[in-house]
Amino acid sequence: MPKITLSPRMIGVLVPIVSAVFGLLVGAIVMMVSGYDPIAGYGALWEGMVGTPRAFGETLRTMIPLVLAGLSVAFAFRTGLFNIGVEGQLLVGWFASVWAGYALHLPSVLHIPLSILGAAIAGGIWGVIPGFLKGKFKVNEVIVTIMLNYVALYLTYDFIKRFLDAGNEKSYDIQETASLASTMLSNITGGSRLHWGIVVALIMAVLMWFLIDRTALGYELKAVGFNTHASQYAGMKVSRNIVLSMSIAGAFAGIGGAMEGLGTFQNMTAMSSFTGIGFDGIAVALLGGNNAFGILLAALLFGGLKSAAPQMNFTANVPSELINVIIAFIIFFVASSYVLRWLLSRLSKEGK
Amino acid sequence: MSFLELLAIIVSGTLYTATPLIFTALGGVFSERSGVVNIALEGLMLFGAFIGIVTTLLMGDTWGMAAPWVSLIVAAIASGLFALLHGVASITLKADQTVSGVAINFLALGLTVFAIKKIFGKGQTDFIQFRIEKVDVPILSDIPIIGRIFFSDVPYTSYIAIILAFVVWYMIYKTPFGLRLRAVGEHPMAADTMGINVYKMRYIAVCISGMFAGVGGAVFATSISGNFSGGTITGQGFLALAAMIFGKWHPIGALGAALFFGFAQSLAITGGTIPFLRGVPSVILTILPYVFTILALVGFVGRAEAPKALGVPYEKGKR
Amino acid sequence: GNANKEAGDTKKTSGFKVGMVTDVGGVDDKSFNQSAWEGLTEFGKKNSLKENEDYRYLQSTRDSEYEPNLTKFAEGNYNLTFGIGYLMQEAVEKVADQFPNNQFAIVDSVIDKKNVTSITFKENEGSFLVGVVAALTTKSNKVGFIGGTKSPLIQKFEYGFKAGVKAVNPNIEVVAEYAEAFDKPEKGSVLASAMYGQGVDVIYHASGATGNGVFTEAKNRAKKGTKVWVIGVDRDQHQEGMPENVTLTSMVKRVDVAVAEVAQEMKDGKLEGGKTLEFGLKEEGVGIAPTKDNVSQDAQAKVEEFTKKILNGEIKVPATEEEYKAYEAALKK
Amino acid sequence: MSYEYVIEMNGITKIFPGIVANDNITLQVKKGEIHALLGENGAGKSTLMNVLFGLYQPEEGEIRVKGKPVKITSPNVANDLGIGMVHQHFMLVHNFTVTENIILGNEPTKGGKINIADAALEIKKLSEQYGLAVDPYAKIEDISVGMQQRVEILKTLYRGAEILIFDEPTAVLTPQEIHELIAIMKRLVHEGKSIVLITHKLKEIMEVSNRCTIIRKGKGIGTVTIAETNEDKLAELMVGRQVSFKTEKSDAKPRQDVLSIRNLTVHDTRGLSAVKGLDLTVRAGEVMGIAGIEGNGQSELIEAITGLRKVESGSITLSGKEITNWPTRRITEEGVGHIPQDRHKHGLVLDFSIGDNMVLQTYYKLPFSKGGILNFNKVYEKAKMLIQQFDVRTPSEYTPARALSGGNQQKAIIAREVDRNPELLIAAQPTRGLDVGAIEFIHKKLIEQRDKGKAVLLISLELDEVINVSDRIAVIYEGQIVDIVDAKQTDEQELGLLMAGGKQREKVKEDA
Ligand SMILES: Nc1ncnc2c1ncn2[C@@H]1O[C@H](COP(=O)(O)OP(=O)(O)OP(=O)(O)O)[C@@H](O)[C@H]1O
Ligand SMILES: Nc1ncnc2c1ncn2[C@@H]1O[C@H](COP(=O)(O)OP(=O)(O)OP(=O)(O)O)[C@@H](O)[C@H]1O
Ligand SMILES: [Mg+2]
Ligand SMILES: [Mg+2]
Repeated sequence: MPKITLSPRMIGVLVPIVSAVFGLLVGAIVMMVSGYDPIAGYGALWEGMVGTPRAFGETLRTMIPLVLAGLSVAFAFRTGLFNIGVEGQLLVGWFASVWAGYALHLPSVLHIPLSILGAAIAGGIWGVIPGFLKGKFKVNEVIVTIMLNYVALYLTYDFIKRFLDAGNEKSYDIQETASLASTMLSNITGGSRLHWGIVVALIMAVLMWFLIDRTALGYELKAVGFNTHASQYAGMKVSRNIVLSMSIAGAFAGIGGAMEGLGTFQNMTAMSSFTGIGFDGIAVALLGGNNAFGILLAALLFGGLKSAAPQMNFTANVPSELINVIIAFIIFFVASSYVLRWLLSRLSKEGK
Repeated sequence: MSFLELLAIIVSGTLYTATPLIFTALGGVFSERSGVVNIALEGLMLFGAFIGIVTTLLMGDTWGMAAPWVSLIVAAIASGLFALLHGVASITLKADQTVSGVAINFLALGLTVFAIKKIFGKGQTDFIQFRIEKVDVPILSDIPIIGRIFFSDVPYTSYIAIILAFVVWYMIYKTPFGLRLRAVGEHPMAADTMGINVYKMRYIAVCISGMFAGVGGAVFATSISGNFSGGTITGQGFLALAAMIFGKWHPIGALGAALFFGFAQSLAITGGTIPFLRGVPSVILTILPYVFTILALVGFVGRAEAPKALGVPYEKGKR
Repeated sequence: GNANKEAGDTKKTSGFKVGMVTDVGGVDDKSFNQSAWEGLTEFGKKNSLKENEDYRYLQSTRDSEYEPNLTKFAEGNYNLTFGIGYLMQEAVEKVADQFPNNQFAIVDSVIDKKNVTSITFKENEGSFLVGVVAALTTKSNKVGFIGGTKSPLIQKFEYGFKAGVKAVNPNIEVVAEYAEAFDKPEKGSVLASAMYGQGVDVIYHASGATGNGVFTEAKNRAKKGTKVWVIGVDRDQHQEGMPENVTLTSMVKRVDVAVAEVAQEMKDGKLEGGKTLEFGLKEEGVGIAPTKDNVSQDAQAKVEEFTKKILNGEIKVPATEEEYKAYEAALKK
Repeated sequence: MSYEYVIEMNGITKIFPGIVANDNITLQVKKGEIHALLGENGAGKSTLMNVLFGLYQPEEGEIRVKGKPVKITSPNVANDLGIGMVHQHFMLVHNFTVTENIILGNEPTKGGKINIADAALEIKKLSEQYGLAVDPYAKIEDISVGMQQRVEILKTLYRGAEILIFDEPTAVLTPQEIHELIAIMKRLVHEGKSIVLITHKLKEIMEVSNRCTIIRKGKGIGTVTIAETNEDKLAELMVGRQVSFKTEKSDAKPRQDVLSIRNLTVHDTRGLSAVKGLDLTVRAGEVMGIAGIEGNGQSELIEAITGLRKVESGSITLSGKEITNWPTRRITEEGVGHIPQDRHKHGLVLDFSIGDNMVLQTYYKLPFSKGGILNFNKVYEKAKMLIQQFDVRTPSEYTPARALSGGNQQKAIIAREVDRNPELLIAAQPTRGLDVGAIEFIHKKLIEQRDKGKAVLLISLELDEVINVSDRIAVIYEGQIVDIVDAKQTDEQELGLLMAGGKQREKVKEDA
């Protein structure tokens, strides 16, 4: 038999790719079974993802908050925590950025960073709460973050209506000086809503990679995540670290909200149900193997799928919900990669 | 409005909104007691709601008033099977259970709405012609005061849910099945060495949790929303999950928590119409259940141990 | 189901293409999205246009999709594109700027651009009439209003309704509540239960799908023999009240009429963009539902009477809190 | 029918991904005998027994029970064949009662409801029959390790086991408990049961077993009759070379006090005082052993010294500096090394590479990190060096710690702690569960530290280890040091008495 040798690294790369392909296959099958033309469907999807400069611009724009949501989930995950609270952290971040963007009057050089910082802090605080409760009282962070999602949803709704109500369920628009929108980017992408947030997202991805893999802090956070006892024996402050990593995760999510507030919308809608970005973030982090670079690619894929869904509906009449089905199966395949990994590693073993 | 009347409204509102939560939370107890995290409750509920409505719509003419009730059974079976997907991923394929749950939620949302568009050619169904109604329980509702408060304006499903909670309690704490279920969730390898098929137990548990959540969703759809769309179930599943944890993974605890949530919700909604709550901003009341859950987790539930093997896929001969 | 038969085939067509973008409600929300699509369909049929080619809709699943969806029509060289609902205001504004050569229209909101036609309604006038019916139907002299979200638009419904009630009998108490959501039937039903519980016997809802809960609650009570009423909104919601027959009447908002009319005039070149068309009683854009089974004779008579008064300007129906305060004060004297 | 062996495992081969755990091993157990199974860490003992118990399926080989060839496809089958196993890591559900744990899997029912009362009664009978003295209604988490082990034994008996497998049963027991266990095992064979015993302690093998089968690196080396052999022979067979037990060491040259503890009081997790006004001094250049029955405050004492547990009153000084209630990190930096007793839980981050584990306390300091940024080259250089120096058997410094055998994991920890060159080295149960080879190595390292003029504090439940390695031995009883004896002057009996709280030292002396 042929000599195949796959390093765990290689396998780590293969798994998501294979999964994505399988996911799309399932999507095709669903289309056929329910009497749609997969070729036409995916044709339209592709068209909607990268067909025109504008389409690609929209893909990138959709990708921005997904990257940050993914980073948030991944960062927590790498430090042994499950942050299902991205949704809430993102909402408070969004609100904070819009408030700062509306209320402050500063030159852009200050206004934009300050508004983003505000979002980061708001999201961070929303992350500190579950972190503190887990660190101090050993309360399961999954459930606390889920609860906080709802608190955030209803609070932001109420706050918008109370303090920033511009009528029509919307908050006031932010000042020009706080806006991330860019006519330049918009023009080169045929008038899409692509904004400078894309740069922020890239910077954040690098930051996350650096924090986790290159700094002593990252080392400590990971150690605590893997084995609190041993970390404690080694003299690390366990609860402090848990709080820290949850707040950093929350900050990423909060900035994700800022991207929507300062970039895409320039304001915030009083929402009565979630944006869904938080849960997409879990999918992104998972497909991206909880690693910054992988997350960028995963976000690009999911961003494309989501922004192209209407196109698929428009030209091929395939209901856009199909996208959720595809994403669901991609998650399944990655999460169940146990078998896949096992197979691949067997293969490489045979080779030796 | 008399105090009695007010109480009656709040109680009936509580039971009304709590019922789907009770069913679903009980489902959660099964799967998590067996060691399988079930974030999927939301999706399973959605699926149940979908089945419930579609069944009632399609069979309404044939079955008449019975349709919604039969639809509960259909929903139970369908969601039970749907849950097996969670089982395959998280039990056989050793997927991260929370992640697999998230996937189920995506899938349920995608599939149901996709199917609705396919079947009815639109994004939400018509209203079902037969619903599960609020009733005044014969005889009981005639008891002075008690009758008005506890046995009027309540759908039968509420009482079924409450009774079921006690049945589940008996199952889990008094029968061999329950003992094995808990053993599998606490120390699967020990159970294995005692000749218990860990995988089988977990599959059964996940399937049952699917059935309960399915009923929960169907009850919501057939007694509250009356039709189905992607937005029919928004968060009730997660709330049920919270109720289950708030209730310390214990059926009766879950029941209590679900009722408490129902209470807080109906307070939040009716708050404006209740004299002494007029002043309070409704947002306070709305976030109350969530805040209380957190406080409860810190306060009393903080030390309440989750099943030890919760979230850990079982592999023979691995430690 | 709508399979992909039309997809791909590219037969040349009459030339006038019109599209509409719904908000998250979708074209079967039993509310204005549906109404709008009915209008567009009727227009299409009348001009023998092809569905999904010459006229079609796109449903938005998130508000971030309004803009891309509108853009798709613009790029697809649709001559006219409707944005349904005030939530789409900004999106329409942005896209209208990007495609100055395409025509757009927005419902329930006003945009001042020369390639945008704004369509608004005098919901307060229609609400006034159902208020009259409510006043003449209630036995408890207590009626209720349930709104979706407390926004200027929905408040037009509330104050119009109140004005109508008071016009008949100033002593009737009107309880108003807001569910702060258009998609939470459980809220609707508990709210309704509380209202009915405190003696209200007619509830007028302007709350989209949240209203479904109101109907559910009313039916439950009807089943148990306590007669209570619901007044529907946007479309004739008689069906929603069946079989227990709890729909007293409905305040119809003829988005369909408006949409069809605007589309037609555009096609015939009778209308150029930039106008704001306000549809009130006069334009038959709002009114009381055709199904009058449950509306008593004298109530119908009174409705006629007030309709005239409104048309001849004798009554100015309030649309905002201030206007209502003034109106009420005037009544007092 | 008649048969020679109750159990025959012929040519068993079991392969795990990447490793042949059992390579054509043969094991034959006679009825009514205690058959020992001996081998280094990772030799394949547990695996072989798991095969016999139906937890693993062998790739090759046949198993005969009472002469009949059988396929043991699951623990159920094993139970039906009368085979029971007491696992190395207990298989008990902690929040269940004894009874619930025992009946789990075949519960007696009355009308669908578990019949606890009857079951408890039967268990009480069994426990009396074999002198186990177990309370059927006690919760597992509330009873001692020794008791838990008895519950494991009861589990097998309740299922009518004829053949009992013990995997390292004594590794977790106190000397007293070990004596009791040995008595129980003798009682069992007397009642006609047969026993397979896995242990690393040659003394125990010599004491209880009739025959012994030795495994080395997955291969069967052979079976010997205990009557015809001795400890040295066994050790040689197992390791494949001469092993010295008596760690030969020069006399200690103690110097100034390094650790001195005055009137120390510490509470345990339940808030009861576990260390009560304890005084202790450890000098540079000596190994101070602490002997005591588990649960007499040893753990609390260590945790107090290392800053992991709050000191209620009293003082701890390290070479003259008061370190009472300092945070762990400061104490570590001040010059305290700690080899924790639970290596998997406290010693290592199993998911980190061995390399990363080597800097668990020093990662934030030069040269490993500069301005908060890690320098991995430096980290792995260091790791490589330590792995060589301490002969840690690992594929590479990048291998996750999890993949190493217990013995090698322990070596890694010791490498890390010793390399920091601390003034005081605390070693808690440093050789628990390890084979004689590893034990020898570790003892050498401790003595080396002593001879470099460091203070060593050794806490162990193994009396011979304490006597062997220590210069002085402090006996701890109910949170106090009841006596300090010279290691060369004392013996197990004396220590045993002191540990039991007996104060008859003088009397023992007279007898001697
Ligand atoms: N489930 C497993 N998967 C992979 N490898 C395993 C597994 N169990 C054991 N091994 C490997 O098989 C070999 C034998 O392991 P085993 O547990 O039988 O050793 P042992 O003799 O019991 O060691 P010790 O004396 O430390 O208990 C070891 O090298 C171990 O790495
Ligand atoms: N499933 C497994 N995968 C990989 N290695 C394993 C597995 N099971 C056991 N091992 C390794 O096999 C070796 C022998 O197993 P065993 O549990 O007896 O270790 P040990 O040295 O006795 O440690 P301890 O007795 O403290 O558990 C250990 O090093 C263990 O890490
Ligand atoms: Mg072993
Ligand atoms: Mg061992």
